[in-house]
Amino acid sequence: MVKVEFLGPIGKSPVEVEASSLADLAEILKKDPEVARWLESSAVAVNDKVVESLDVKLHSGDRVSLLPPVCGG
Amino acid sequence: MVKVEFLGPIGKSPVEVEASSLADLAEILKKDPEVARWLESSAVAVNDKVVESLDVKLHSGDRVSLLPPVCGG
Amino acid sequence: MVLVCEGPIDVEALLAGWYCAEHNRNYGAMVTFVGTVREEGGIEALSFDIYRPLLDRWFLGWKERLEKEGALLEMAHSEGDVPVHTSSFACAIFSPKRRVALQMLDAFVEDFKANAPIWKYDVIDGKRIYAADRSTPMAGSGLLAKGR
Amino acid sequence: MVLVCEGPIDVEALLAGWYCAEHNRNYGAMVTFVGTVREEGGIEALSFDIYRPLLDRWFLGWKERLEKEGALLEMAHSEGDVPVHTSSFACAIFSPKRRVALQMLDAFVEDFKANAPIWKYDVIDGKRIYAADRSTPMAGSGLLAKGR
Repeated sequence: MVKVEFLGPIGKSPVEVEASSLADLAEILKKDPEVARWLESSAVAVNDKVVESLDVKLHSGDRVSLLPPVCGG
Repeated sequence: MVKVEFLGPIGKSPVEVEASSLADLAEILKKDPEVARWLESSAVAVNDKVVESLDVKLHSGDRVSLLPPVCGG
Repeated sequence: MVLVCEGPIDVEALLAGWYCAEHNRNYGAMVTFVGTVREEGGIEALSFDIYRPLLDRWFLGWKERLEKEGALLEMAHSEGDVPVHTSSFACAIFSPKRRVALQMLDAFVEDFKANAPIWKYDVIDGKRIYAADRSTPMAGSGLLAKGR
Repeated sequence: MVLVCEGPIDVEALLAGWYCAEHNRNYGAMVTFVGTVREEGGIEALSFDIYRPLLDRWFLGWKERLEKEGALLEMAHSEGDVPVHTSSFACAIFSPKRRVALQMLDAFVEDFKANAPIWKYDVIDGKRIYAADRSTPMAGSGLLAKGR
Protein backbone atom coordinates (compact mmCIF):
# COMPACT_ATOMS: atom_id res chain seq x y z
CA MET A 1 0.00 0.00 0.00
CA VAL A 2 1.12 3.54 -0.82
CA LYS A 3 0.15 6.45 1.41
CA VAL A 4 -1.04 9.58 -0.42
CA GLU A 5 -1.21 12.90 1.41
CA PHE A 6 -2.88 16.09 0.23
CA LEU A 7 -1.09 19.19 1.43
CA GLY A 8 -2.19 22.74 2.16
CA PRO A 9 -5.53 23.86 0.80
CA ILE A 10 -6.54 20.51 -0.73
CA GLY A 11 -7.79 19.75 2.77
CA LYS A 12 -8.31 16.01 2.40
CA SER A 13 -7.15 13.34 4.82
CA PRO A 14 -4.43 10.93 3.66
CA VAL A 15 -5.49 7.77 1.86
CA GLU A 16 -3.83 4.40 1.28
CA VAL A 17 -4.00 2.93 -2.22
CA GLU A 18 -2.54 0.08 -4.26
CA ALA A 19 -0.32 1.57 -7.01
CA SER A 20 2.96 0.35 -8.48
CA SER A 21 3.85 3.56 -10.30
CA LEU A 22 2.87 7.23 -10.43
CA ALA A 23 1.06 6.48 -13.68
CA ASP A 24 -1.15 3.99 -11.76
CA LEU A 25 -1.71 6.55 -9.03
CA ALA A 26 -2.65 9.24 -11.56
CA GLU A 27 -5.47 7.00 -12.89
CA ILE A 28 -6.78 6.40 -9.37
CA LEU A 29 -6.72 10.07 -8.33
CA LYS A 30 -8.39 11.28 -11.54
CA LYS A 31 -11.51 9.34 -10.45
CA ASP A 32 -11.83 11.35 -7.20
CA PRO A 33 -13.48 14.68 -8.13
CA GLU A 34 -12.33 16.26 -4.86
CA VAL A 35 -8.71 15.59 -5.89
CA ALA A 36 -8.93 15.65 -9.69
CA ARG A 37 -9.30 19.44 -9.88
CA TRP A 38 -5.97 19.91 -8.10
CA LEU A 39 -3.93 17.57 -10.31
CA GLU A 40 -3.15 20.10 -13.06
CA SER A 41 -1.71 22.64 -10.63
CA SER A 42 -0.01 20.34 -8.13
CA ALA A 43 3.55 19.07 -7.96
CA VAL A 44 4.26 15.59 -6.63
CA ALA A 45 6.79 14.38 -4.08
CA VAL A 46 7.66 10.77 -3.35
CA ASN A 47 9.12 10.33 0.12
CA ASP A 48 9.63 14.10 0.32
CA LYS A 49 11.49 14.41 -2.97
CA VAL A 50 9.83 16.24 -5.88
CA VAL A 51 9.57 13.98 -8.94
CA GLU A 52 9.00 14.89 -12.58
CA SER A 53 8.25 11.58 -14.33
CA LEU A 54 5.20 9.30 -14.28
CA ASP A 55 7.54 6.32 -14.69
CA VAL A 56 8.62 6.52 -11.04
CA LYS A 57 7.95 3.12 -9.45
CA LEU A 58 6.14 2.98 -6.13
CA HIS A 59 6.77 0.43 -3.40
CA SER A 60 4.73 -0.54 -0.38
CA GLY A 61 5.29 2.02 2.37
CA ASP A 62 6.12 4.86 -0.03
CA ARG A 63 4.59 8.22 0.75
CA VAL A 64 3.32 10.42 -2.09
CA SER A 65 2.54 14.10 -1.44
CA LEU A 66 0.41 16.35 -3.61
CA LEU A 67 1.69 19.94 -3.47
CA PRO A 68 -0.80 22.56 -4.70
CA PRO A 69 0.29 26.11 -5.75
CA VAL A 70 2.46 27.78 -3.12
CA CYS A 71 2.89 31.28 -1.79
CA GLY A 72 5.31 31.84 1.05
CA GLY A 73 6.31 35.12 2.60
CA MET B 1 38.53 84.90 -4.30
CA VAL B 2 37.48 81.28 -4.69
CA LYS B 3 38.11 78.75 -1.93
CA VAL B 4 39.48 75.39 -3.06
CA GLU B 5 39.36 72.43 -0.70
CA PHE B 6 41.13 69.10 -1.16
CA LEU B 7 39.16 66.22 0.29
CA GLY B 8 40.10 62.83 1.70
CA PRO B 9 43.59 61.54 0.96
CA ILE B 10 44.82 64.60 -0.92
CA GLY B 11 45.62 65.91 2.54
CA LYS B 12 46.24 69.55 1.64
CA SER B 13 44.80 72.56 3.45
CA PRO B 14 42.30 74.74 1.59
CA VAL B 15 43.63 77.57 -0.56
CA GLU B 16 42.10 80.81 -1.87
CA VAL B 17 42.74 81.70 -5.50
CA GLU B 18 41.57 84.17 -8.14
CA ALA B 19 39.74 82.27 -10.88
CA SER B 20 36.70 83.23 -12.95
CA SER B 21 36.00 79.76 -14.33
CA LEU B 22 36.91 76.12 -13.74
CA ALA B 23 39.15 76.35 -16.81
CA ASP B 24 41.12 79.12 -15.05
CA LEU B 25 41.30 77.04 -11.90
CA ALA B 26 42.53 73.98 -13.83
CA GLU B 27 45.53 76.00 -15.14
CA ILE B 28 46.37 77.14 -11.61
CA LEU B 29 46.13 73.71 -10.01
CA LYS B 30 48.17 72.00 -12.74
CA LYS B 31 51.15 74.08 -11.59
CA ASP B 32 51.02 72.65 -8.06
CA PRO B 33 52.73 69.22 -8.21
CA GLU B 34 51.14 68.16 -4.91
CA VAL B 35 47.71 68.65 -6.49
CA ALA B 36 48.40 67.99 -10.17
CA ARG B 37 48.77 64.22 -9.70
CA TRP B 38 45.21 64.02 -8.31
CA LEU B 39 43.50 65.96 -11.12
CA GLU B 40 43.06 63.03 -13.50
CA SER B 41 41.28 60.89 -10.89
CA SER B 42 39.31 63.56 -9.04
CA ALA B 43 35.78 64.81 -9.53
CA VAL B 44 34.94 68.45 -8.87
CA ALA B 45 32.12 70.02 -6.89
CA VAL B 46 31.23 73.72 -6.86
CA ASN B 47 29.32 74.71 -3.73
CA ASP B 48 28.73 70.99 -3.00
CA LYS B 49 27.32 70.16 -6.41
CA VAL B 50 29.33 67.91 -8.76
CA VAL B 51 29.99 69.65 -12.09
CA GLU B 52 31.02 68.18 -15.42
CA SER B 53 32.02 71.17 -17.55
CA LEU B 54 35.08 73.45 -17.49
CA ASP B 55 32.85 76.32 -18.66
CA VAL B 56 31.32 76.70 -15.20
CA LYS B 57 31.81 80.30 -14.09
CA LEU B 58 33.19 80.97 -10.63
CA HIS B 59 32.26 83.92 -8.44
CA SER B 60 33.90 85.37 -5.38
CA GLY B 61 32.96 83.28 -2.35
CA ASP B 62 32.40 80.09 -4.36
CA ARG B 63 33.78 76.90 -2.86
CA VAL B 64 35.36 74.29 -5.13
CA SER B 65 36.01 70.77 -3.80
CA LEU B 66 38.37 68.21 -5.30
CA LEU B 67 37.02 64.68 -4.75
CA PRO B 68 39.60 61.91 -5.21
CA PRO B 69 38.63 58.24 -5.84
CA VAL B 70 36.11 57.00 -3.28
CA CYS B 71 35.46 53.73 -1.48
CA GLY B 72 32.68 53.60 1.08
CA GLY B 73 31.46 50.59 3.00
CA MET C 1 17.08 23.87 8.97
CA VAL C 2 14.51 26.58 8.52
CA LEU C 3 13.50 28.21 11.80
CA VAL C 4 9.71 27.77 11.90
CA CYS C 5 7.87 30.12 14.27
CA GLU C 6 4.33 29.68 15.55
CA GLY C 7 2.83 33.06 14.63
CA PRO C 8 4.81 36.22 13.88
CA ILE C 9 8.60 36.34 13.78
CA ASP C 10 10.43 38.45 16.38
CA VAL C 11 12.38 40.25 13.66
CA GLU C 12 14.51 42.41 15.93
CA ALA C 13 15.74 39.47 17.98
CA LEU C 14 16.26 37.32 14.92
CA LEU C 15 18.31 39.85 12.92
CA ALA C 16 20.31 40.74 16.04
CA GLY C 17 20.98 37.06 16.70
CA TRP C 18 22.10 36.35 13.15
CA TYR C 19 24.35 39.41 13.10
CA CYS C 20 25.84 38.57 16.52
CA ALA C 21 26.58 35.00 15.55
CA GLU C 22 28.32 35.86 12.28
CA HIS C 23 29.81 39.39 12.32
CA ASN C 24 33.16 38.16 13.62
CA ARG C 25 33.52 35.33 11.09
CA ASN C 26 35.01 37.57 8.42
CA TYR C 27 32.01 37.89 6.13
CA GLY C 28 32.16 41.39 4.67
CA ALA C 29 28.50 41.66 3.69
CA MET C 30 25.22 40.77 5.35
CA VAL C 31 21.98 41.18 3.40
CA THR C 32 18.54 40.47 4.75
CA PHE C 33 14.97 40.30 3.50
CA VAL C 34 11.96 40.58 5.82
CA GLY C 35 8.37 40.06 4.64
CA THR C 36 5.65 41.83 6.63
CA VAL C 37 1.90 41.28 6.28
CA ARG C 38 0.26 44.23 4.52
CA GLU C 39 -3.16 45.49 5.51
CA GLU C 40 -5.17 45.09 2.31
CA GLY C 41 -8.33 43.41 1.08
CA GLY C 42 -9.90 43.59 4.54
CA ILE C 43 -7.69 40.87 6.01
CA GLU C 44 -6.90 40.72 9.71
CA ALA C 45 -4.02 38.28 9.23
CA LEU C 46 -2.38 35.90 6.83
CA SER C 47 -2.09 32.26 7.82
CA PHE C 48 0.43 29.70 6.59
CA ASP C 49 0.74 25.94 6.25
CA ILE C 50 4.24 24.58 5.84
CA TYR C 51 5.35 21.16 4.74
CA ARG C 52 8.50 21.03 6.82
CA PRO C 53 10.34 17.98 5.41
CA LEU C 54 10.27 19.37 1.88
CA LEU C 55 10.92 22.96 3.04
CA ASP C 56 14.07 21.79 4.80
CA ARG C 57 15.18 19.83 1.74
CA TRP C 58 14.60 22.83 -0.55
CA PHE C 59 16.41 25.11 1.92
CA LEU C 60 19.36 22.71 2.23
CA GLY C 61 19.78 22.83 -1.56
CA TRP C 62 20.09 26.62 -1.37
CA LYS C 63 22.37 26.47 1.65
CA GLU C 64 24.75 24.17 -0.25
CA ARG C 65 24.61 26.39 -3.34
CA LEU C 66 25.64 29.38 -1.22
CA GLU C 67 28.32 27.45 0.64
CA LYS C 68 30.03 26.87 -2.73
CA GLU C 69 30.30 30.68 -2.95
CA GLY C 70 31.67 30.89 0.59
CA ALA C 71 28.38 32.32 1.82
CA LEU C 72 26.00 31.44 4.64
CA LEU C 73 22.19 31.36 4.41
CA GLU C 74 19.69 31.65 7.29
CA MET C 75 15.90 31.63 7.12
CA ALA C 76 12.82 31.79 9.35
CA HIS C 77 9.12 31.47 8.43
CA SER C 78 5.86 31.58 10.34
CA GLU C 79 3.28 28.81 10.61
CA GLY C 80 -0.32 29.63 11.55
CA ASP C 81 -1.73 33.14 11.84
CA VAL C 82 0.37 36.28 11.34
CA PRO C 83 -1.56 39.54 11.98
CA VAL C 84 -1.23 42.54 9.67
CA HIS C 85 1.93 44.62 10.26
CA THR C 86 3.80 41.68 11.75
CA SER C 87 6.34 39.58 9.84
CA SER C 88 6.11 36.06 8.47
CA PHE C 89 9.41 35.62 6.62
CA ALA C 90 13.02 36.61 7.19
CA CYS C 91 16.26 35.50 5.62
CA ALA C 92 19.89 36.58 5.73
CA ILE C 93 22.94 35.93 3.59
CA PHE C 94 26.47 36.44 4.88
CA SER C 95 29.19 36.57 2.22
CA PRO C 96 32.78 37.69 1.85
CA LYS C 97 31.72 39.45 -1.38
CA ARG C 98 28.87 41.89 -1.77
CA ARG C 99 27.98 40.83 -5.35
CA VAL C 100 27.33 37.24 -4.23
CA ALA C 101 25.20 38.50 -1.33
CA LEU C 102 23.08 40.85 -3.45
CA GLN C 103 22.59 38.47 -6.39
CA MET C 104 21.83 35.45 -4.24
CA LEU C 105 19.35 37.35 -2.05
CA ASP C 106 17.34 38.23 -5.15
CA ALA C 107 17.54 34.69 -6.58
CA PHE C 108 16.74 33.03 -3.25
CA VAL C 109 13.71 35.21 -2.48
CA GLU C 110 12.27 34.69 -5.97
CA ASP C 111 12.75 30.92 -5.79
CA PHE C 112 11.26 30.96 -2.29
CA LYS C 113 8.11 32.59 -3.70
CA ALA C 114 7.89 30.04 -6.52
CA ASN C 115 8.97 26.78 -4.93
CA ALA C 116 9.02 26.74 -1.14
CA PRO C 117 6.25 24.36 0.05
CA ILE C 118 4.26 26.96 1.98
CA TRP C 119 0.56 27.74 1.53
CA LYS C 120 -0.96 31.12 2.25
CA TYR C 121 -4.47 31.95 3.45
CA ASP C 122 -6.20 35.27 4.03
CA VAL C 123 -7.88 35.49 7.42
CA ILE C 124 -11.12 37.47 7.17
CA ASP C 125 -13.72 37.43 9.98
CA GLY C 126 -11.75 34.60 11.56
CA LYS C 127 -12.05 32.43 8.42
CA ARG C 128 -9.08 31.04 6.49
CA ILE C 129 -9.37 31.53 2.71
CA TYR C 130 -6.72 30.00 0.43
CA ALA C 131 -4.85 32.75 -1.47
CA ALA C 132 -5.30 30.96 -4.80
CA ASP C 133 -4.87 34.10 -6.91
CA ARG C 134 -1.42 34.84 -5.44
CA SER C 135 -0.16 31.25 -5.47
CA THR C 136 2.18 29.68 -8.02
CA PRO C 137 2.28 26.05 -9.16
CA MET C 138 5.64 24.58 -8.15
CA ALA C 139 8.13 23.42 -10.77
CA GLY C 140 6.94 20.06 -12.12
CA SER C 141 3.25 20.67 -11.43
CA GLY C 142 0.63 18.79 -13.42
CA LEU C 143 2.48 15.48 -13.51
CA LEU C 144 -0.49 13.45 -12.28
CA ALA C 145 -2.86 15.18 -14.72
CA LYS C 146 -0.98 13.67 -17.65
CA GLY C 147 -2.37 10.68 -19.53
CA ARG C 148 -0.52 7.40 -19.72
CA MET D 1 20.12 62.64 6.05
CA VAL D 2 22.69 59.91 6.37
CA LEU D 3 23.24 58.83 9.98
CA VAL D 4 26.99 59.32 10.49
CA CYS D 5 28.49 57.37 13.42
CA GLU D 6 31.84 58.07 15.06
CA GLY D 7 33.41 54.60 14.89
CA PRO D 8 31.51 51.33 14.40
CA ILE D 9 27.76 51.16 13.84
CA ASP D 10 25.59 49.47 16.48
CA VAL D 11 23.98 47.24 13.86
CA GLU D 12 21.55 45.45 16.14
CA ALA D 13 20.10 48.67 17.54
CA LEU D 14 20.00 50.30 14.12
CA LEU D 15 18.20 47.47 12.31
CA ALA D 16 15.81 47.07 15.24
CA GLY D 17 15.11 50.80 15.23
CA TRP D 18 14.45 50.92 11.50
CA TYR D 19 12.19 47.87 11.65
CA CYS D 20 10.29 49.23 14.67
CA ALA D 21 9.70 52.58 13.05
CA GLU D 22 8.38 51.19 9.77
CA HIS D 23 6.86 47.72 10.17
CA ASN D 24 3.37 49.08 10.82
CA ARG D 25 3.38 51.48 7.85
CA ASN D 26 2.22 48.83 5.40
CA TYR D 27 5.49 48.20 3.60
CA GLY D 28 5.50 44.51 2.69
CA ALA D 29 9.24 44.13 2.25
CA MET D 30 12.31 45.29 4.15
CA VAL D 31 15.76 44.61 2.73
CA THR D 32 19.01 45.56 4.37
CA PHE D 33 22.71 45.57 3.58
CA VAL D 34 25.40 45.68 6.26
CA GLY D 35 29.11 46.05 5.50
CA THR D 36 31.53 44.64 8.08
CA VAL D 37 35.31 45.16 8.13
CA ARG D 38 37.11 41.98 7.07
CA GLU D 39 40.36 40.92 8.70
CA GLU D 40 42.77 40.82 5.75
CA GLY D 41 46.09 42.31 4.70
CA GLY D 42 47.19 42.69 8.32
CA ILE D 43 44.84 45.60 9.02
CA GLU D 44 43.58 46.32 12.52
CA ALA D 45 40.83 48.63 11.32
CA LEU D 46 39.52 50.59 8.36
CA SER D 47 39.16 54.33 8.71
CA PHE D 48 36.85 56.65 6.80
CA ASP D 49 36.63 60.29 5.82
CA ILE D 50 33.22 61.56 4.77
CA TYR D 51 32.30 64.75 2.99
CA ARG D 52 28.92 65.19 4.61
CA PRO D 53 27.32 67.96 2.51
CA LEU D 54 27.83 66.02 -0.71
CA LEU D 55 26.98 62.67 0.91
CA ASP D 56 23.63 64.05 2.04
CA ARG D 57 22.97 65.50 -1.41
CA TRP D 58 23.81 62.18 -3.09
CA PHE D 59 21.64 60.31 -0.54
CA LEU D 60 18.72 62.69 -1.00
CA GLY D 61 18.79 61.98 -4.75
CA TRP D 62 18.41 58.27 -4.01
CA LYS D 63 15.74 58.86 -1.37
CA GLU D 64 13.67 60.81 -3.90
CA ARG D 65 14.17 58.13 -6.55
CA LEU D 66 12.85 55.52 -4.12
CA GLU D 67 9.96 57.68 -2.95
CA LYS D 68 8.70 57.69 -6.55
CA GLU D 69 8.43 53.90 -6.22
CA GLY D 70 6.61 54.26 -2.90
CA ALA D 71 9.71 53.05 -1.05
CA LEU D 72 11.72 54.39 1.89
CA LEU D 73 15.53 54.46 2.14
CA GLU D 74 17.64 54.65 5.32
CA MET D 75 21.43 54.69 5.63
CA ALA D 76 24.19 54.91 8.24
CA HIS D 77 27.97 55.11 7.77
CA SER D 78 30.97 55.34 10.06
CA GLU D 79 33.52 58.14 10.21
CA GLY D 80 36.96 57.51 11.73
CA ASP D 81 38.27 54.10 12.75
CA VAL D 82 36.23 50.90 12.48
CA PRO D 83 38.01 47.81 13.88
CA VAL D 84 37.95 44.48 12.04
CA HIS D 85 34.73 42.49 12.52
CA THR D 86 32.72 45.60 13.29
CA SER D 87 30.46 47.37 10.78
CA SER D 88 30.90 50.63 8.90
CA PHE D 89 27.87 50.73 6.60
CA ALA D 90 24.21 49.82 6.86
CA CYS D 91 21.20 50.63 4.74
CA ALA D 92 17.58 49.54 4.55
CA ILE D 93 14.84 49.83 1.95
CA PHE D 94 11.16 49.47 2.86
CA SER D 95 8.81 48.91 -0.07
CA PRO D 96 5.28 47.72 -0.71
CA LYS D 97 6.72 45.47 -3.47
CA ARG D 98 9.58 43.04 -3.10
CA ARG D 99 10.91 43.52 -6.68
CA VAL D 100 11.46 47.23 -6.06
CA ALA D 101 13.20 46.49 -2.74
CA LEU D 102 15.54 43.85 -4.18
CA GLN D 103 16.43 45.74 -7.37
CA MET D 104 16.93 49.08 -5.64
CA LEU D 105 19.10 47.57 -2.89
CA ASP D 106 21.48 46.23 -5.53
CA ALA D 107 21.50 49.49 -7.51
CA PHE D 108 21.89 51.66 -4.41
CA VAL D 109 24.77 49.66 -2.92
CA GLU D 110 26.65 49.63 -6.24
CA ASP D 111 26.21 53.38 -6.72
CA PHE D 112 27.22 53.91 -3.09
CA LYS D 113 30.50 52.11 -3.82
CA ALA D 114 31.13 54.18 -6.96
CA ASN D 115 29.89 57.65 -6.06
CA ALA D 116 29.36 58.27 -2.33
CA PRO D 117 31.98 60.84 -1.19
CA ILE D 118 33.68 58.58 1.35
CA TRP D 119 37.39 57.76 1.50
CA LYS D 120 38.77 54.56 2.95
CA TYR D 121 42.09 53.96 4.71
CA ASP D 122 43.69 50.78 6.01
CA VAL D 123 44.91 51.13 9.58
CA ILE D 124 48.13 49.16 10.08
CA ASP D 125 50.35 49.66 13.15
CA GLY D 126 48.24 52.69 13.99
CA LYS D 127 48.96 54.33 10.61
CA ARG D 128 46.29 55.38 8.13
CA ILE D 129 47.05 54.30 4.54
CA TYR D 130 44.72 55.41 1.72
CA ALA D 131 43.07 52.38 0.05
CA ALA D 132 43.97 53.64 -3.44
CA ASP D 133 43.77 50.19 -5.07
CA ARG D 134 40.15 49.69 -3.93
CA SER D 135 38.95 53.21 -4.70
CA THR D 136 36.98 54.34 -7.74
CA PRO D 137 37.08 57.74 -9.44
CA MET D 138 33.65 59.33 -9.12
CA ALA D 139 31.51 60.04 -12.19
CA GLY D 140 32.93 63.15 -13.89
CA SER D 141 36.49 62.68 -12.64
CA GLY D 142 39.37 64.24 -14.57
CA LEU D 143 37.59 67.48 -15.41
CA LEU D 144 40.41 69.70 -14.14
CA ALA D 145 43.06 67.61 -15.95
CA LYS D 146 41.57 68.63 -19.31
CA GLY D 147 43.22 71.29 -21.44
CA ARG D 148 41.48 74.48 -22.37
